[in-house]
Amino acid sequence: MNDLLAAYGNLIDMIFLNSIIAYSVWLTLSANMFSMATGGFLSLGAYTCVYLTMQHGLPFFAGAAAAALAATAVALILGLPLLRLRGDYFALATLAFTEVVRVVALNWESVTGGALGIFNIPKYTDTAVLLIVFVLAVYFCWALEHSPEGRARRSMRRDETPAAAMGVNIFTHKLALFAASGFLAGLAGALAGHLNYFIGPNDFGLMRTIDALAYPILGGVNSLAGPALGAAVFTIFPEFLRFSNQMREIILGAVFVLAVLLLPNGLTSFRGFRGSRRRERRMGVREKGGG
Amino acid sequence: MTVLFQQLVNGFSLGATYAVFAIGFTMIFGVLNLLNMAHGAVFMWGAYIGLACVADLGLPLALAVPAAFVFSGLLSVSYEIVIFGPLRKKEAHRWIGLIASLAMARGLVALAQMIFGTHVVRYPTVGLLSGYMEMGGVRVHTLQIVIFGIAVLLMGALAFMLQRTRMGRAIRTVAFSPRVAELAGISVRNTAFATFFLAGALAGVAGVLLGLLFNAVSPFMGETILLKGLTVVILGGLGSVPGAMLGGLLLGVIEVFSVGYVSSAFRDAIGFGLVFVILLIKPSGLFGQTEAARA
Amino acid sequence: MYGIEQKNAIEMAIDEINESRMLGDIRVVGIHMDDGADKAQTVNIFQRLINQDKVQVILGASLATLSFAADPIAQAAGVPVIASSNTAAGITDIGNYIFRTSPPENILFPGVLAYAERKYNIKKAAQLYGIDDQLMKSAYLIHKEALAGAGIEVLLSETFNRGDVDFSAQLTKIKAAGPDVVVLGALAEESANILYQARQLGIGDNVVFLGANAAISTKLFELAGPAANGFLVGASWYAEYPSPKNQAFVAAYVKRYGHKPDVFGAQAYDAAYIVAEAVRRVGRTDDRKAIRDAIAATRDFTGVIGKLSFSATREPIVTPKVLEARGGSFVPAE
Amino acid sequence: MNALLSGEGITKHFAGVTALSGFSFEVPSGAITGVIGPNGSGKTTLMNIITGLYRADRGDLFFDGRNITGLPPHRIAALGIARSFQNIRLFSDQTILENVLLGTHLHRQAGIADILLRLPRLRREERAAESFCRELLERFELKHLAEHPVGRLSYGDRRRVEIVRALALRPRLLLLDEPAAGMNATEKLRLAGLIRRIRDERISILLIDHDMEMVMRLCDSVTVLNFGKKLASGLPCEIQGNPAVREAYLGLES
Repeated sequence: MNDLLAAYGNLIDMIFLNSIIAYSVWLTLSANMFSMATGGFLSLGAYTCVYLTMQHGLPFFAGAAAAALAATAVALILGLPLLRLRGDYFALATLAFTEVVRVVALNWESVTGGALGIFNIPKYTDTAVLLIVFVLAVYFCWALEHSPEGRARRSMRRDETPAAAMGVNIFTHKLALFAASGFLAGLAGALAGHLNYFIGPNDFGLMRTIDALAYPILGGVNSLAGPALGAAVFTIFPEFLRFSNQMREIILGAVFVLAVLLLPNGLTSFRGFRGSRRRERRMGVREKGGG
Repeated sequence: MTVLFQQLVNGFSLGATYAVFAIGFTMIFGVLNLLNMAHGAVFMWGAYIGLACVADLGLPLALAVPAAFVFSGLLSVSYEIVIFGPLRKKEAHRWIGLIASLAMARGLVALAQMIFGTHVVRYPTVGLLSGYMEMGGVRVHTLQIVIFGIAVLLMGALAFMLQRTRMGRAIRTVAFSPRVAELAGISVRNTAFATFFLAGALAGVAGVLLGLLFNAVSPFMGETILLKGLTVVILGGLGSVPGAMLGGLLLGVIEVFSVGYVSSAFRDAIGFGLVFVILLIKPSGLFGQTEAARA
Repeated sequence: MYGIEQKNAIEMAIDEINESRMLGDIRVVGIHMDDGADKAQTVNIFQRLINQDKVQVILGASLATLSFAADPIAQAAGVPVIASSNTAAGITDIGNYIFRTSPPENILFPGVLAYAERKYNIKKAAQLYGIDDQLMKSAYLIHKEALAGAGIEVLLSETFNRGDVDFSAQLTKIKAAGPDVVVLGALAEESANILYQARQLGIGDNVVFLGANAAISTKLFELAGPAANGFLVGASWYAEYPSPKNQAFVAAYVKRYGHKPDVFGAQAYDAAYIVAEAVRRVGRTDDRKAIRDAIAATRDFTGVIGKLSFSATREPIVTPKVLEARGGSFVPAE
Repeated sequence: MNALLSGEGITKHFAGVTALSGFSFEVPSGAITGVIGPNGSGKTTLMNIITGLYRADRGDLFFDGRNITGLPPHRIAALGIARSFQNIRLFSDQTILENVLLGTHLHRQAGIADILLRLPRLRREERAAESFCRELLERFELKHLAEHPVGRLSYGDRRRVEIVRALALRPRLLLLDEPAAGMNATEKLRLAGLIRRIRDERISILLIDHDMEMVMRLCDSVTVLNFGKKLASGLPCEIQGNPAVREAYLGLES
């Protein structure tokens, strides 16, 4: 049993880490923002935390908090101008942000070590820490979802105009969610930085961002379980296809395309979209009714 | 001065391939409102098919280019059949198409690795094209001129087709509004096929051109150019064909000049930084139409 | 990318070792896992190999970035690791269970530079390297230090990114600066294209190009053609290295796989034999510590790359060779 | 009578087309005011300018004596101006109760701390909002449908749900954009009764429609829009007698 745990320990860690990232992405997707800034926030979080712990001797939790706050601040600054942009332009502008962060990381050698990366990073992130952050992230999203905020967000995802006419401040709302997404991604970055002894600028590029977007989309944006389910499937699946690099990519690509074609609302919609909605509604009503 | 002119030549020949690639990318967006992230994979397959014609079948280049054109066009149409068409029918959110096309691209890259190998390969040298002229220390290769010519020719043909032919009118009507098009008796489905075919065919030829020009064909070439294509369409305005042509040339020159006169280490940051600044100043791209015109 | 040749060479070595019954009744079983050049997946693999498959030795990983993430796991578990394609500085500093048969750039490059200085009159240099590639960035820093040590002025340092195929802007700038020597921190494919485009832009034969160890591949000649002539690199090995052992290796490899091995394949082949030799000396397979000590004690092992010993810091001690690209292959530069 | 909402010289162009040109109007307090005009006369543009979706090129809007020109939609809503949409815009994947609950959004006090720590205030507010909305639904005979998804409702019921949602905002002024569009005679009659009841609850109403009959039956005063300009305004009977209106508008009808 112990051996099994040791053999798959990193896999379990990665499932939790990717799930946290998936909830960060979900916060933006669920408000109709296709943000590709995730890679940039992860990178920012990882470098901030590793820099503070290794070069300034800060304890891990302080470094992680600083990383999360730094990413939040950047999200706020970035969101102010970018959230005015229409859907695809917003997506591409956030992608540009992620790429600029990567280039900066490649050149800012005193902090990031450039392409050489940073090695011999102390391993502070263990399964327990990841589990705690994962649970907190899920709770955060759950609490938001089951509150007036969640109702406002679901409404504006559906149609922004009537939501605004009912008094929902769309811009502030999106900015707050974008900042919250930055916070979670920054925190996840800090955890990733201290997970595998080494980080480099290419760890958090376009590919990482796209995978992160795929988790909640594969799992289902309409459900709170979607992001975690998508992240878990996406993380475990390649382990079964260890035999060949290229076949793995082909099978992964084909399975993903098939999955979204059959279940465009994500894996969590498997039992039929209507059924899950009824269940959610029942949950919501009980929640409100039970004092 | 010599260096400046040499850099301009470098920039234009690089930019021409960007432009041919980006035109299809922006067309699919303009007509069908889709971001097709598998456009880079078509580009890469086009380059390999062209190469296979030349190297394995021994065909002349003049036949390899049309072969790549047709093959890539059909491959691109397969995206519509496999991904975008069914998703449109299911009224799925457009992100799903975006992510699904990325998955498709990854699969196609892996398939190319299996078939063609992971290493970089090259087109055989064509004697006729390997010459160059030198004017005041600036070298312009025959190949660069030919490629620039092909690029301009393709762009001109596309512009003519869009403006003057029935199919072009159909494409422009669907771009204006799919509902209006259906009322006018235009099949959105067939127009989507035509758009994907043209877009893919141009990307495939761009792949051959880039492979010829820079002596390198690899399974990963599509990923690099996709990022460039995204930059180009923002420079030119999403959905604008003339914008993509100008934007492509512009990006080529910007890249070369940022290497030449700023720093090669920040070349990509300058490209993306520019995207950023442009979007902040003009939220629909440098040459983009206003929103009312697109809606 | 470079993993396949290593996998081939290792499998060939294992079959030979088992057939020759070099280890008596002990049979070597190889488990190959593809790391997909992905950090998290490599860590997964290391954990599984160590805890589930309970391997005695790990050969790999394919890229230095992966080793930095995964090797600490093996170090903590006390499983010896021998890398055969990591040339970045600092790999063996991870711990006393980490070895490599691939000589790092700082052992190879000074020899190349010294040769170039002897043969040509070089005073001014330009550097061109892949800024987002750990291996190439590492090579760049070593080249820079060596150039400074030799008192050669570096006029300019230019960079490119992974996936770039157009180097003309950088080369135009370099041409205008007029260096005597251009030092490349680039993989084989990139080096080939740089050489090709440099000649296209009219950078003449009077400018010498020096490259990194990772540029050694038959690909260089396929892509660059005659433009590769005169290109100088440092290596532990080249296919035509005339030792009988190497000639036998290359012949067997060509027979089995249909093409010549690359330098990483050669280094991987030797790594496999070093492990076998260590196990033979220990005489049992259930003691990783003893195997580690036996590997560390390797002195004057005769492999296909020549004589190899491990230093106190577990780096390979080999005779560096300066190679020159000439007529479609690398030949000793003299 | 004091004007609750008034506009002065409102002008709006769209890519060369003039939708509104120097339009002025007044909505008195406590009454039903109608704006009529043929399709394309600028009615919906006016509605969107009042609610902050569009910004007028020229002109000013005053609400309760305060200049509200150019405020964003949520600020307009916060002032007590609620609206319905011409092409009903309910959230079709939610239940009727959930739709109406969104109307209480502005009256929430619970902050992020209440939400994240699930403090009692959050539940108290949620309970209060829910009973308020259920009451509202009961008053408009929709209570039995509270848990139904919007998707299953009849057209007339959807209209009513949208109006109830707007009322949940507790507005002082309710803007109705062609509420009778697509309704049959019975539904129209029922709607007219509903609108009167709302007025009786001291909520002022601005009704925009091209349906002459509906407007004439309900409104206390009427303004006629034609090609973005005011053609006439006055009591319904005055408008009906106005020759210019008859020519421009009624002439088209007959």
